[in-house]
Amino acid sequence: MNPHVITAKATLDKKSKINNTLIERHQRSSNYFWRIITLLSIFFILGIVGFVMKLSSGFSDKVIWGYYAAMFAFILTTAQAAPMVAIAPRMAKAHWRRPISRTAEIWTIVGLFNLILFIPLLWVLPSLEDGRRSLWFWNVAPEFHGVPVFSPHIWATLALCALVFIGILLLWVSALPDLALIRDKGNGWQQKIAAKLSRNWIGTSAQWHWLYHRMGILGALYFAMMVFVHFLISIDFLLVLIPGWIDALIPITHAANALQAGVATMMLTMFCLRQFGGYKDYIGHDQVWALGKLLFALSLLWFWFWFSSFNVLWYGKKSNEQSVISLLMTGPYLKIFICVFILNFVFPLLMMIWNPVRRSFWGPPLIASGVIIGTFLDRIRLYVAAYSVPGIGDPNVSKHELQSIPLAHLPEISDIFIMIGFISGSILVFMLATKIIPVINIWEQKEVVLYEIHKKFHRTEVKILGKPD
Amino acid sequence: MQEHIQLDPKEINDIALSPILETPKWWFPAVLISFGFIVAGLSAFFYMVYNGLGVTGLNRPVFWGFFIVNFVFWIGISHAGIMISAILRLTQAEWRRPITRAAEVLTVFSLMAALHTPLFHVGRPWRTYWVFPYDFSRGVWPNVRSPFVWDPSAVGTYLIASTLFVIICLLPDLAIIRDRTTGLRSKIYGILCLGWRGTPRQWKMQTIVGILLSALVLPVFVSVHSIVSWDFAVIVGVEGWHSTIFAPYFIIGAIHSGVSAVATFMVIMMWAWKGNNKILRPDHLDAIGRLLIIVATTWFLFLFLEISFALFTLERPEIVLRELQFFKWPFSGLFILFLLTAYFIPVPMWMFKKVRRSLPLMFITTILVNIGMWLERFLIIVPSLSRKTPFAFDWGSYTPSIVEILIVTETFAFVIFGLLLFSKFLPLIPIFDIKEGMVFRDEIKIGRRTVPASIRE
Amino acid sequence: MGNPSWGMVIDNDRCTGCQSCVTACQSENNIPINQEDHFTQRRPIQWIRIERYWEGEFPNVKARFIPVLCQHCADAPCEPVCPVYATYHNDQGLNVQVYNRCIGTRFCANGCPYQVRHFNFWEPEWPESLENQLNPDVTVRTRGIMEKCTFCIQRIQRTKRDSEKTNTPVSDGDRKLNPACVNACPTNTFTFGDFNDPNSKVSKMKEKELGGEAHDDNSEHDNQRGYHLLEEYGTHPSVVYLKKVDYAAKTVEKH
Amino acid sequence: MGLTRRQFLTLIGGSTGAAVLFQACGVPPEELLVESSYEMPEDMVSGLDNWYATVDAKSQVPNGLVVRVMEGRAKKIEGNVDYPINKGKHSSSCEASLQALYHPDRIKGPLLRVGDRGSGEFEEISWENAIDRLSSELKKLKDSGQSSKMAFATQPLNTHLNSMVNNFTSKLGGSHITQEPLEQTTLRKAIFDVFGEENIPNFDIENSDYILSFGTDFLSTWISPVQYSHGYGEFRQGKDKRGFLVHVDSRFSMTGANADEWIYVNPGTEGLLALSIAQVIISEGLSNDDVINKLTNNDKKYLDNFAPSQIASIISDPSQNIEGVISKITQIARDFANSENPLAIGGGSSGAHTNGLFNLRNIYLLNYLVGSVNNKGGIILNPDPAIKKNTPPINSSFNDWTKIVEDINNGDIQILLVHGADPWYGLPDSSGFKQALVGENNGYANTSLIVSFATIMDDISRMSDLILPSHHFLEDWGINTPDPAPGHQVIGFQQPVVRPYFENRGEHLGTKSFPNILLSISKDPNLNLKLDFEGDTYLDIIKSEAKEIYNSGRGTVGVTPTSNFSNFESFWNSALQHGFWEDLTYKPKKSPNIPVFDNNLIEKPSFSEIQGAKFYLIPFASNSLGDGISKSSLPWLQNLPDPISTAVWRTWVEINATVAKNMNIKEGDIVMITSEYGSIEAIAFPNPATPPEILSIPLGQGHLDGGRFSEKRGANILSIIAPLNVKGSGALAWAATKVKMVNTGRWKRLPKFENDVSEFPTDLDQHIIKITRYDT
Repeated sequence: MNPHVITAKATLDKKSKINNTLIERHQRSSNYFWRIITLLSIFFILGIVGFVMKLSSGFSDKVIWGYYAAMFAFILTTAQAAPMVAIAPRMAKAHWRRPISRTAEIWTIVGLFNLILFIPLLWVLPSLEDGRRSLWFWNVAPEFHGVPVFSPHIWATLALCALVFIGILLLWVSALPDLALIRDKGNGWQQKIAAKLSRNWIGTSAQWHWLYHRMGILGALYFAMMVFVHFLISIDFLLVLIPGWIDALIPITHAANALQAGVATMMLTMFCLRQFGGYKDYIGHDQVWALGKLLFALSLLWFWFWFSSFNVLWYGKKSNEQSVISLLMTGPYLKIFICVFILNFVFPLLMMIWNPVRRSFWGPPLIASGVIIGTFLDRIRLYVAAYSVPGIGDPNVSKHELQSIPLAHLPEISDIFIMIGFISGSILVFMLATKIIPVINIWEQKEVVLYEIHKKFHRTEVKILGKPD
Repeated sequence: MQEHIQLDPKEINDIALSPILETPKWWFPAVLISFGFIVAGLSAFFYMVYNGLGVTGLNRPVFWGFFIVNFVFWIGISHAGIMISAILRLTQAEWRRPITRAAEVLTVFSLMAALHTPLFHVGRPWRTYWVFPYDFSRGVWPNVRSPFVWDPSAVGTYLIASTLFVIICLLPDLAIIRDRTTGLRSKIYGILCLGWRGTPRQWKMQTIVGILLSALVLPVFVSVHSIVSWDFAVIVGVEGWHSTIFAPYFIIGAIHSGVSAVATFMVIMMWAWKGNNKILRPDHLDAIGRLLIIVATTWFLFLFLEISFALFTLERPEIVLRELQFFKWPFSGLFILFLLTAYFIPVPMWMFKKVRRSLPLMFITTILVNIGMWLERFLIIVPSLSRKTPFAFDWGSYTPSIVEILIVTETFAFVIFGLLLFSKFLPLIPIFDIKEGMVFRDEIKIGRRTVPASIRE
Repeated sequence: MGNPSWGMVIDNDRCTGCQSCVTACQSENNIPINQEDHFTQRRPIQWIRIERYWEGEFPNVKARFIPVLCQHCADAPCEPVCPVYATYHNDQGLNVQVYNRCIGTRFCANGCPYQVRHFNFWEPEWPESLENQLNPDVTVRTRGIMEKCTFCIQRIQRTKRDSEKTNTPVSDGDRKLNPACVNACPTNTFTFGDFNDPNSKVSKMKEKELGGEAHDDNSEHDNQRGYHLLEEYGTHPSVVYLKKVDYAAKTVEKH
Repeated sequence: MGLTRRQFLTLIGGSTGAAVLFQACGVPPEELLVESSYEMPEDMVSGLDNWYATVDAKSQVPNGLVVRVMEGRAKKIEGNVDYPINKGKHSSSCEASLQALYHPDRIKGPLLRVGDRGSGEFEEISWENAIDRLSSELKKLKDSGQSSKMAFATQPLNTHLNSMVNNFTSKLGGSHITQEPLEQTTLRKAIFDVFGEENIPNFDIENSDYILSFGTDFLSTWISPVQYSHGYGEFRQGKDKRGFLVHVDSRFSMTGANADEWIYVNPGTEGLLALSIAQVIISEGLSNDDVINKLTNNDKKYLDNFAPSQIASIISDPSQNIEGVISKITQIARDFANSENPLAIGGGSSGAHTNGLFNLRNIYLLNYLVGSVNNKGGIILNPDPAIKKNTPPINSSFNDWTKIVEDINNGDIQILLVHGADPWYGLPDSSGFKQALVGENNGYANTSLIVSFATIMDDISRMSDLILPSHHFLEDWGINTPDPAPGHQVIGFQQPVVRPYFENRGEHLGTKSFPNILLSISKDPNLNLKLDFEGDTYLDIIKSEAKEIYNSGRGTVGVTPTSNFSNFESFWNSALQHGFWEDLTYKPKKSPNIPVFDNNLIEKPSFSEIQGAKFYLIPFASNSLGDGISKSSLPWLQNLPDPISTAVWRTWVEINATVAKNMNIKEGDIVMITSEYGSIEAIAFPNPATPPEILSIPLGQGHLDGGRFSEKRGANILSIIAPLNVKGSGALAWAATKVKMVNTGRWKRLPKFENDVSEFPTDLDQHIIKITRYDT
């Protein structure tokens, strides 16, 4: 069969069409948009108030910081995982990613915000001198004392910073061509910023080559770093705080859960962009379906991980493991756990196997929102439980078995402030970022035009997708 | 990077059917040798049944030995088929096409090999069937709480599903053989191919069933090895076993060894039937190689986690166990060998495109991986048992007896034997799949560059 | 009066390691003769065994003995893993092994943290005339199955039946009821009885040595001696051990 | 695709999910196995069983037993609850005597040697024939006027059996001699010197609160282990105050393992330690003065040469620190003197040195010093046996045997009758017994007839010409008085609990009761010895004895006083039912006048050395096989782990781990132990407890014959013992041999119960054996 040559004409006008519409979209922002911004900022200030209230009560009492930690973990598992949706398919050369890859990358900015949230936790987390268990084997032998220094705090911090830095770098690199575009075609303050940011991008083939290469590397790095951060956080800020909880799977589960929540976040963002952002003709079925499948697969994965560890912990009837289970699942947090289980596994499963829902535009986002709520509750279940265990830092308390199950710790008013405030805070950051960097990836969008053609095959009309190497 | 060789259907048929239509010299000797090993192994088995398990090296407290190790190993290998054909099919990876059949057949035979083990392992083989709910009159049910009841159900399902899989994919090819042969053979193949005529409807059904099965097998694929891992993980008494990570750890390990096995098999196919080299090309090895790097590394991550969390609590029994496992001869030697063969030799080599595309090197590395993975299972099972619980008074050791070794070799011989027979009577290369690939292949030109493309409905 | 829950109290401070219990058990329960090869193959069968642990070196050396038998756990790890229900818990607190149902997967043996389950690797053999001694109340096991201490269930059943015949309640510490090891032990290390009967000797001892507020294992001046073997495994054994008393004992650092 | 996902659901739910749900919902197993009864049917055989009381005649201090009999077969042996010696408890060896009863290699009928001596070729003959042969031989001897040329070797017997054998021999004019490898003669001598008592006193371990034990492995094998173990149990936890046990021994025995303090002393220096303890007590005036004066000839300085400072270096191993030893001695002395019911006992290896008598005397004298003689928890002097008229028990010493050997060599012993003893196994080769029996160029000229009354083939039976198999004690009548008695008079009645196993072989074959054989021989017309026992069977004799007791009206049977029985039959029946008669109304005799400490410093032990001998050889009676006579043929005892080494079936040698390391000997190495008088091979068992200069090897193995379970198994350590005597008692000083050890380079896995772990199993963090320090 001989290759089908497409007329350059068609391509050209398509491209220019894309350029104009998208740039126009990017620059115009309705006062509807600004209203939301103001609302969010008010909430955010509320959050800060809550935070100050917390600070006033000091770091000595771990329990009250449980919800704060959960908040941090939640943002880590959603916003900071969303970029994977851009990275993974890009590696797999899946075309459906193109319209939403930028949106996903912008979420990395929220990382900055989360980094700030992380700082107080360093004081909350009891240090190893207080006899807290740790994967760092602090108390293997006296001669090892002080090695590694300050662990795990310093490692967690470094990893988190690296994650955020890499993320933002990735965003900037992949946004270069579009910024350049705005620099050339745009106007107003956005054009000025774009001019600054886009450096001297003129789209030489060398530059393109550099761009692809860097995006590859940064993507891989971001993934690795994300997994690493989840290891550190899940072990040192969660697992070790509960005596007798020996669960080698928790880092994996934590990370997998992050992927799931990340996809869900993207699904929602996408939905909002489509319904309210007015990008209907760019975000279509492809995206929803692809993400839907992903979300489905990841939900199953979540279940499988959860069950693997639960089965082993529960079957053996070992006392320390029984106590852990009753703390995290069957005990004070039973109701929450049930919600989590339904929202993160049952709900997605039942809905997704129902074709009408899966094929619809509203179905997957609905499930996604469920998953996000589920994840939120899950974080509360885990972290609040962990921080409510008495005597974390007390060397006299047995580090091998949970002596008594603490009662569920209900949120105080400050906690509620913090939750509302920080969630809306991260959304705020995201939305502001979209004003600087176009939320739809213009150049990738234009690229796809080249690779996709339709032709007649025997009696049917088929779509032919090119897969560049 | 897969340069695209367009072959017309005739060529493909010739290549794929050559093993069946004419017999290579080495075939009969190979069959005989493997059969010899099978006979040896089985006679060893009957000797064991006659004298009791005393003839093995098992003892107290090392109640499980080579047999279980081997069982886990073959279950692991069996994960190759589904990994390759199901997952890659669902993700529509083009390079999978020539090797799916090989992988699935390997799956089927290794599952059969694994299913020998319960017979070998139990004290009263003639009553093994009691793990099935066969007897409603006595009202004695198998204990559904026991992983050893989960095992047969899961493995059985897996075997049935993958056998179906193979058969479904075979139908069109059988029809081709039917048309290419004459007389009795043609009749037999005619019966086997269930009257395949190649009508659009048949094709439609066949495709649907194919995709459907591959998706259906996935959960089984996951459950099988999770359950096998729980044979160990649910035991609190054995320090080295009671770890939550076992299920995913075993599965990723299984994929590691399974895919390696497929690669080995591919190389053998390319050596054995020169014609294949038109269809099976280094590109495919290359692709598998790259897949392997990812799999192996993930597996290694899990290994690392498993060990570090084992040492996490710093309890004496655990530490003693790990001492034995890592630092005490002979386990220390085996452990180093295991690390080298399962990860540190192959993976760095696979990093180089040259290695990934060289037949001998791929052959060696993948074989190494499987040696390593066999050792891994051994190192999980035996040291843990010999340092079981704080009862230092009862700590033991284990050395396999010749009987066990014979029986283990029997399973290997069995798989080889099976593959040999299959290769003689049925096509190891999925003819229709290749052809489909050829059709779906396409290219589009962008400026001066042509980009390989594929058709999507 | 509900079902009894049979149990045992073992006083480590009395045990001298004289092995009388081992022979008594071997004779009562038709345990095959452990030939020399069985020992060199590390497959001897002893339902009750005396473990000996060293401490220190000459001249300041100690050897400590402890009798270990099936603990008849309330949450026995061996029970759920048996695919064919050859072992399970009965309503008298006994962990029973049904020989003719066992197919010999040896899963239970791996599950048992006390290593009290034994596998018949060989067909057990008695020289013709020695079979005269075999206890007709106890099955002679065949090759390829697990076996373990039954608390001499045949004695319990027999006593129960006799007491039903004569309408007299089973009396606590009845020698017909006691397992063979209990009767044999010269130093009265073992006490056997019904934990459900508050007046039985074992219940009293348990109350005295293990009852009351949760006791601290290694504290020096704790005057309760009771403990369960490997309680961290959460098996809830029916056997209570009493700590050895040693004036010069080193205290162990808790972890 | 939707369909597949539904499949997926069912699969998830199906395979594992459901399985887990079952347990999650806590479905009880009964639900799942509908009809299976926990009363395992295979364990519900309803046969009728009877329990008969009898007495274990085999062991040194007979235990009262009850035997479970079903369908005419003995099934199980347990202790007799009322029997004052063992109080319902019993030892492994009692249990195992069941296997002696049904032993596959038991002698089924009278045997006559057909091959050469020791070839083990016998042919079965009828009883008439056998007895006829024996009596005719005896007659020949009698007629030729050399009837003194016969000897009757038995194990130590008591009451009627003893006097009957004695009577039998003396009527013929021969000599009756007893044999036990680790003889008690020295002990008896010491007891006699110290307390003026023929029979061993009752050691009231139960009520004691501080026991000083010198070399007596009383928990395992010494004299009456079951009785003492029962006492030990109470001694530990029976009373409010937990007793304190100090064990002085040059070997780490089972008793040493259970002691609160194990004091190592160089072999043969136990007496010195005892003296220095006495010295501390005296010098610190911890005892009342007139006792001290009596013991020391009114000389306070009498023992000053034995002050700990002087003794410590002599008794202790160079590796120990002297200061520590000194302070320890002083400490012990003070505690010993200050405790309420102290008790000092000695025996075992401490009495088996050339200075054994010296050791034991001084050890037992300590009891006077702390005033524990005839006091609760001390040494309680026993009454004379209830049955007066019997000849006192014979306890021959090694000396007597050397005489016998001489006689054999001079042809002064033509006929040797053996019952219960096994001189071939039990006497050291150096005694020359074997050579004597075999004679020059295997002529057997010296002794024309050796007759054995064994039940199971043993070494001497294999060498003998005529075997008259006797009943197992469960098939036979008997009566005996325990020695030592439990502080009052006891008579145990032994009755047949089963019919003779070989009964079905008829009158002419099968086994017979030993005393009845004697009776029938004595009644033989052409021999016609008039034994002074009336009655034609042993049963009659016992009955008449019982009648006397009944008539005397003393004592009780069970709880009923003898006088309450209406007639003799009822008395006799209930006596058999209870298995014994006892007389609790007994006041301890007042202690005799106190002898003087034996402060002769010259009493150092002397040893038989061989070139390059580095080790003291300390044989010990194996916990299961005892001294190896009559027990080692029983599989239950053979497969019973030794408490310390857990070894079975073989002869092992206990070596100090570090020494072994330096000699580069590891467990399982077969080592050659060589003494001046020969060498044996044994399997090395290095362990942390054995003292550096000591090799200890169990007795029991190395039998020439003894049935399938013991023949050609391990080595007999007795064979290489030097023929040294204990000064003053003439006993064999079996601990007075020094040996050298070389590695043969061959290896055999030591059969033992302990699993093969690289390092010695410890339980340092008390995972298994929890330990507390509190004392009430």
